[in-house]
Amino acid sequence: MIDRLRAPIFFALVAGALLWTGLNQSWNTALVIFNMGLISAVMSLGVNLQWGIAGLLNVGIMGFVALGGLAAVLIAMPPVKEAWNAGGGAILLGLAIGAASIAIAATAYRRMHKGLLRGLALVVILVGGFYLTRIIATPAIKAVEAINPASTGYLGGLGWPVLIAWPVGGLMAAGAAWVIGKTALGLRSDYLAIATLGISEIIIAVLKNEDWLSRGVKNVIGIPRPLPYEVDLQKDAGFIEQAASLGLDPVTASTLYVKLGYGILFAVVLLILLWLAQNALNSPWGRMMRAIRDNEVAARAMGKNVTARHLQIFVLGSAICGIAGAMMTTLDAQLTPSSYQPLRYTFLIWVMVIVGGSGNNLGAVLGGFLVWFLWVQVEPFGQFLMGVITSPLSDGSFLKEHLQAGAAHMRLLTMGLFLLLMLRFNPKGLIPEK
Amino acid sequence: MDTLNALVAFSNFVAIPAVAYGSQLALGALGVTLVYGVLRFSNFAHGDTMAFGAMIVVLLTWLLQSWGVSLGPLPTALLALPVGIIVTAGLLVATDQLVYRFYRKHKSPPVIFLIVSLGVMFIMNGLVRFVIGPGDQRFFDGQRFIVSVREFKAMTGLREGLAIKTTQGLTVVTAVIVVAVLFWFLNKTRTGKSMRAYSDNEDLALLSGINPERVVLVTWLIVAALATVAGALYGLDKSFKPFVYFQLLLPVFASAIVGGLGNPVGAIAGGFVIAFSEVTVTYAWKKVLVYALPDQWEPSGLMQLLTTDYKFAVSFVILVIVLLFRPTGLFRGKAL
Amino acid sequence: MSEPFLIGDSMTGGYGNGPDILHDCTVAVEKGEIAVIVGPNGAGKSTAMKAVFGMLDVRQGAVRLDGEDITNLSPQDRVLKGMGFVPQNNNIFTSMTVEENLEMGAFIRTDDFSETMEQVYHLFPILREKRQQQAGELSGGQRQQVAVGRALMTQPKVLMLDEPTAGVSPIVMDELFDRIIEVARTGIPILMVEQNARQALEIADKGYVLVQGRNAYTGTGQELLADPEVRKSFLGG
Amino acid sequence: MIKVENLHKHFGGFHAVDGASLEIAEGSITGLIGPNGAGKTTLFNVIAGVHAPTSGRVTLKGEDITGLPPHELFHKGVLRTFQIAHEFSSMTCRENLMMVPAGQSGETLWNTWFGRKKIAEEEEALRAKADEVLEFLTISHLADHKAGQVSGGQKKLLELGRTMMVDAKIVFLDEVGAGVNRTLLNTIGDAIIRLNKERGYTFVVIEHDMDFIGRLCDPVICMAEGKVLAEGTLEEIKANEHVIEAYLGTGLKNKQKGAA
Amino acid sequence: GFTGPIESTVAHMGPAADLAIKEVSDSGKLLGGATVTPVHGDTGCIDSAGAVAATERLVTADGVKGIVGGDCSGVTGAMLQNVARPNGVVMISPSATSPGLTTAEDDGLFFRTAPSDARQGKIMADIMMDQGIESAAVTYTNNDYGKGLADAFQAAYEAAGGTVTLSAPHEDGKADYSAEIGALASAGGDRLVVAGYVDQGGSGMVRAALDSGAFDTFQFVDGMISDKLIENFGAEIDGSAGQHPSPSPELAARFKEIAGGNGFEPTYAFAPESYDAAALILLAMQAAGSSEPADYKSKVMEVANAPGEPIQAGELAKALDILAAGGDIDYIGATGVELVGPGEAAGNYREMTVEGGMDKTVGFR
Ligand SMILES: Nc1ncnc2c1ncn2[C@@H]1O[C@H](COP(=O)(O)OP(=O)(O)OP(=O)(O)O)[C@@H](O)[C@H]1O
Ligand SMILES: Nc1ncnc2c1ncn2[C@@H]1O[C@H](COP(=O)(O)OP(=O)(O)OP(=O)(O)O)[C@@H](O)[C@H]1O
Ligand SMILES: [Mg+2]
Ligand SMILES: [Mg+2]
Repeated sequence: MIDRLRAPIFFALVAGALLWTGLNQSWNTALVIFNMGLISAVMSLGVNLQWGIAGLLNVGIMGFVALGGLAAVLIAMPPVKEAWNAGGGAILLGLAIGAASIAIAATAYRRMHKGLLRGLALVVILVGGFYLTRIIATPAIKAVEAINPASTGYLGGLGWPVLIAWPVGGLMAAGAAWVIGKTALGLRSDYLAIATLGISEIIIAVLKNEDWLSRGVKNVIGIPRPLPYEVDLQKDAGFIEQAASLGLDPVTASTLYVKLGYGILFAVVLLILLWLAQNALNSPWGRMMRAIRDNEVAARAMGKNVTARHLQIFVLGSAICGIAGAMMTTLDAQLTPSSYQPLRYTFLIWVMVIVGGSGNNLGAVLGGFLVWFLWVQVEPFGQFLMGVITSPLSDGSFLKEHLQAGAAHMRLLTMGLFLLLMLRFNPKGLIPEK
Repeated sequence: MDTLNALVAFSNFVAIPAVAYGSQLALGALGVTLVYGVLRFSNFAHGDTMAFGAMIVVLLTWLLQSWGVSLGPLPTALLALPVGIIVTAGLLVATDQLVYRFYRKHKSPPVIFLIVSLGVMFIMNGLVRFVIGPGDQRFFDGQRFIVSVREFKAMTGLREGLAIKTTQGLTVVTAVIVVAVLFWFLNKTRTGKSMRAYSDNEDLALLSGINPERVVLVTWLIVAALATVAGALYGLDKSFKPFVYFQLLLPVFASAIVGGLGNPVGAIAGGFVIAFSEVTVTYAWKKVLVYALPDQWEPSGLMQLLTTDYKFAVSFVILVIVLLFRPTGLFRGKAL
Repeated sequence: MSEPFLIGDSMTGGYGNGPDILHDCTVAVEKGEIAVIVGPNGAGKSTAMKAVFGMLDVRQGAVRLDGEDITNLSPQDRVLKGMGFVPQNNNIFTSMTVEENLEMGAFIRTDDFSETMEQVYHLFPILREKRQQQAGELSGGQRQQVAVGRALMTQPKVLMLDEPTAGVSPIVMDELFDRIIEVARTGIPILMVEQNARQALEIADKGYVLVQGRNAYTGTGQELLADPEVRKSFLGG
Repeated sequence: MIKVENLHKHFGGFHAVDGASLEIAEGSITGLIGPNGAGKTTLFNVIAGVHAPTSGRVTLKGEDITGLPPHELFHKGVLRTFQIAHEFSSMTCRENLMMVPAGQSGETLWNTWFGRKKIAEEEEALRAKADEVLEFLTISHLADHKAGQVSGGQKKLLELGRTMMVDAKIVFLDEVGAGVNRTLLNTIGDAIIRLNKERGYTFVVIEHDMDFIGRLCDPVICMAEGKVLAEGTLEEIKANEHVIEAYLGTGLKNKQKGAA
Repeated sequence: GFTGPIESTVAHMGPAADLAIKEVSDSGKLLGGATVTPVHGDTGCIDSAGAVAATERLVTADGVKGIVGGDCSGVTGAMLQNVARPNGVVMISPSATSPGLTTAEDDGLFFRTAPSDARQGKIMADIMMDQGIESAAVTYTNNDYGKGLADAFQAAYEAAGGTVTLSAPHEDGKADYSAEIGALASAGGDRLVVAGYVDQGGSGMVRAALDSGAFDTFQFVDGMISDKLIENFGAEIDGSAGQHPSPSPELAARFKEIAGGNGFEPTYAFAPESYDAAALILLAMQAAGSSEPADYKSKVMEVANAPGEPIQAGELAKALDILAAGGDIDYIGATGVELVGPGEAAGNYREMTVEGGMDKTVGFR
């Protein structure tokens, strides 16, 4: 009985927390948290699919999220014509050669017999391909990066509407996941974890260092939006009128309008994904996946193609993370590779899944909202807590100053405390698997 | 002569730093591996445990230095180590009692432990910054070099110099000793065996009269010692800065895993594999080749296989390749 | 009648917060005797053993060893009191060698146990051959032998075995029963669960038939073997 | 039906299966006995694709199936049970059975979204079938219990139950009897005979209970040290000196412990 | 940015800004006695989403009228586009120096008291050429700051005839820099240009270079120059040089004086800039006679630049008086603020060298 009520109660709680934020802080804040909460929920849905349902320990979420972000740049930014002229073709050719050499190596690996010859052939093909790629692409890359480096210096994107980047982000993440899955899915638990963690670091390294692709650490800013700009709204007479009729000043109205717009877009994506995930989970497919998670050996013996299923779910879960990544970059309107940190984009998502209840889609979604809410709100809370602790101390005392200087670090501490308390009283998550 | 110069350049920029860094990683990896081996979870709080232990050592060293105590050529911090270990052990045991014990009782699966350790990490992280602040702290004293570049050049008359730092020497020696002792302890002593038994099958260990709480306690004590030693040595060699210890976690885990989780010898091997792969693949071989090759072959470019941008990528690629051919690491680790 | 050496007296209990599995169930064994528990699958035999060993909550009733109430002792304290137990599943340390498994059996002993180990090797010669092999790599029957060997290493005052002969070959089974008789003769009481019920009851001084967590029949081994009802329902005709 | 030719399986330097050759006739119930560690389970594992053989060949009706992965063998009708029960511990007993049949339309993601009606129908049928099997194994009351929380013997029953969910051609049973109540074992024996007679399943049975072997199996193969030691009817085997020495023994020395 | 990679620098920036605010508040002269309360938000330096959420909270919940921040260029861009512009709030960043921000669309809301890195690159190249150093290796912290600076330097240096043997990034806060040093040493060069942070990888790189004998002298950028650098290396880096935005020793000394004892290190990079950023916001408010960003944003440039009465750090009360009386001021502040182009500091640079383990001023550019 209580168990049935858990989900509604907790979701009501989160809604309440957002309402509280809206009333006490501001609706804009509440909406910002809500929007990132939606994105977080999508990510944790993807991770839950992989871990909660298939038992795959993917600690490379960050990489897939970043790929989604890259998709937003590649789709939505306007192309940089001079850069294309300077070396776009050569770069693509170089990449194609690189890809081809890997493909050839893979076929050689399969066709040739085990032995020294094969090893040698592989090395020759791969190293040769690598150098050929470099020879062709390096000058082109230099040329591209030299074009107005402070504001472009990259190839730019396709200039399409950014919404297209969402599915494309999913596809790119899926593609990467497919390659990774093909090679690394044979690994067990923690070993797979560190492999994925490493691969995600590699993806970030590429984003940071390949300036021609997405400006590297110089960031791409001003990615076009799917929604109107606040400043434009504020100039739109019709909008101002409508806002006034609601009793809002144009600034508040425009900011709320845009955030609400994002919220609706994200919510639609989340609901669709949730519907798909729920149906999949509560079906023979979900049963098969749980069987595989419980006991791979037996599942194999019962005719289930464990390898293929693992690959399938790894690709799907990663694709969802990619979609979320594209959504996030759309919301931020910029891609900042150095902001991708495992703590934030991998471990925090894991915390969401586990706190919410792994194996349960609703739990994952709840965890996404709740943990994100805490992550944002914990900071003022930490300062508040510090204030309380130091209030009995006399002003200007060394201890007080020291403690207050440390208040900023209370965020992590408080977050840790919340996490531990939450897990202490709900070791299986807030909405556990049935 | 030129070959010698090549060799020295190679040692100075590749071999020595890699060995020292490898030992540093190995010391960290030992702690991770031990927790994994006995308590069966990936302890993400280990980096911050190292930071905590090192912090205590730093504070004590300052105290000692203010008293004018010194160890001659060796860093004073070595004197502070034992106390640092004790305080860290206290912290870990308290954490265990307050946090982990509950999940052990409930027989929670390893990921729950992992996530819990993340929570612990957050808290320790805050704690350390809170006490000592986020900045750089220096506490090294004593003689900086065993051999310095200038001395070496003067001594040998070579064009290339060679430096070995005291801390590098200390780290390598400590790592080797610690591994040997740990290996002996786990495989030959009664307590060590009981720890392995506990990690293998908790219920059955209980039925054999092994006191699980004692095993856990001993494990944390050793982990405290390892973390403090590793943290302090690392801090001596570079400098103490809380955030770096968190960053260290990644290569440390990579080392533990390449070597095979749960296996102390693997931790050492893994540390070296990671360190060497990082340094060698991104090294610009020009300097060495200039000496080693006849003049007419002198390389025009830098002879760098990959730019250092991809340093981490390299170590992870190596890691993935190792795992593909030996799925549980070089030294056959555990898989949960 | 004096109190038996080890008795689980009118135990009622179950796993965690789950329903009761045992209902007022009594099992006991005297010094030097062999007591055998038989019954259909899921009757609660293993549960009863675990209850006696303190591995689950006994909600009503008591467990007494040599007259002393040990109901509230932890399993580990019971080991110290001289109880040895071979569970039905997960009964070896898979990542340790055979020899280390045996050493762990002798963990609480402070005297020299090499002689006992010699005896175990004598009993199960295959283990001597495989002493340096990881126990997890052994065949099913070999594992079972390691498990029993481990318990024997404790030199317990009372030995509890949950299906020690499951999966062992006839020749080893005979050896094992022989050895069990020998051990019992030295005065150590043995409480065991068996599905090879016929052979087991033949050597049993006392037999318990459990059905759905309750004592259904109790008697000497021979009595139970002779009881047509018992034969038909549990011994396969 | 299955032909094993000069099969070797080495673990490091240890020869677990060391040149075994045998043939399983279609429609037979073949018993496989042998001392602990003889290599019986390893042989099963090699045939079932869990281990790759070091050398040798396995054929199914003339088709080479050496080294095929387990799930492909399953689709060819080769099933096996595990000596140490491999249940799906967090799923209910019924689900443990329902997951078995291959080709369920609900196992394709597309159908779980857009073919829900068909799935519902199939599930209905599967459920009925699973309940029937549970009934047969006398564990209907456990249908909704988590498989991880049933007794040791019950897990073994589930193992067997899974093979009854599909139309298999050949079933390898690894000690289904160990830990199973003898009366129930007899019923299981009856079921095996019935499946064999009525549905034409071929069985290979590893078992240490000679009564059970005797009631079911003809022929019986005895393995020792990775090789086939003897082959024939149980009577012949029982009379074989080597088999007695290595495997059967001569019975209890201290038949009655009352002697003390 | 109280947590994350540059957290130790930021620890001195927040209090510096607070100091200016306190000074103004205490004077009781702002807009006829208004008090100003600082509210802090953590951008995390690298977590755009987190920074946006925090800023959003500051602006919409706490109702701040102006923002001193953000710290790192990446998040600053995000804050500007997602919060400041939509809400029309003025942002003055004391430390975001990325050249990219120069051209960012800002509706006249964004200013910085730190100069763009493009300028520093040029100056650094000049300094080195003047010293006759014609080949150098560069290592930069791998973010928009380091990369931008390294690129700017390389372009200027090569244009002036210098050679960059290798320009290699280093990641901040990593465990080991042997690989980077190995590569740089092999590439060679007369000097190693360190475009990083002193309490980050920058020091790590210098340490590793010294220890292995790869380089003896260095050229430091603003992120590297502080007392900490001297404290860390002292005489070991004798002969090294550097430059950082700084008005004149008098101003610096003055700021040190008024800032002492306020719980931060006034010489830390960007601490004076933070002070100035906060002061500028408040003075602009005073000048506009309104705390509404829409009203005072246009005044920022006015109060910052000539003509008018020069105002130094610590003289905020005086400035408020003048403004209240309708007068004009030229805010000099702690760093000699002079805003150019779309509102960024023009940048006066101090050229320094290390001699006998001491920081020695060579001149100003
Ligand atoms: N993974 C492994 N590594 C090393 N040795 C192994 C491994 N698996 C099995 N063995 C060895 O192979 C031999 C045969 O084992 P197998 O399990 O096939 O025996 P079995 O005939 O099934 O015995 P039982 O009747 O006891 O089940 C045993 O001696 C065992 O120790
Ligand atoms: N860990 C557990 N948690 C909850 N219930 C359990 C657990 N283990 C067993 N049970 C339940 O307790 C009942 C008795 O199980 P038990 O293992 O005692 O049977 P058993 O008599 O030993 O049977 P077998 O001969 O098959 O081993 C079973 O119905 C089972 O469902
Ligand atoms: Mg049982
Ligand atoms: Mg077997």
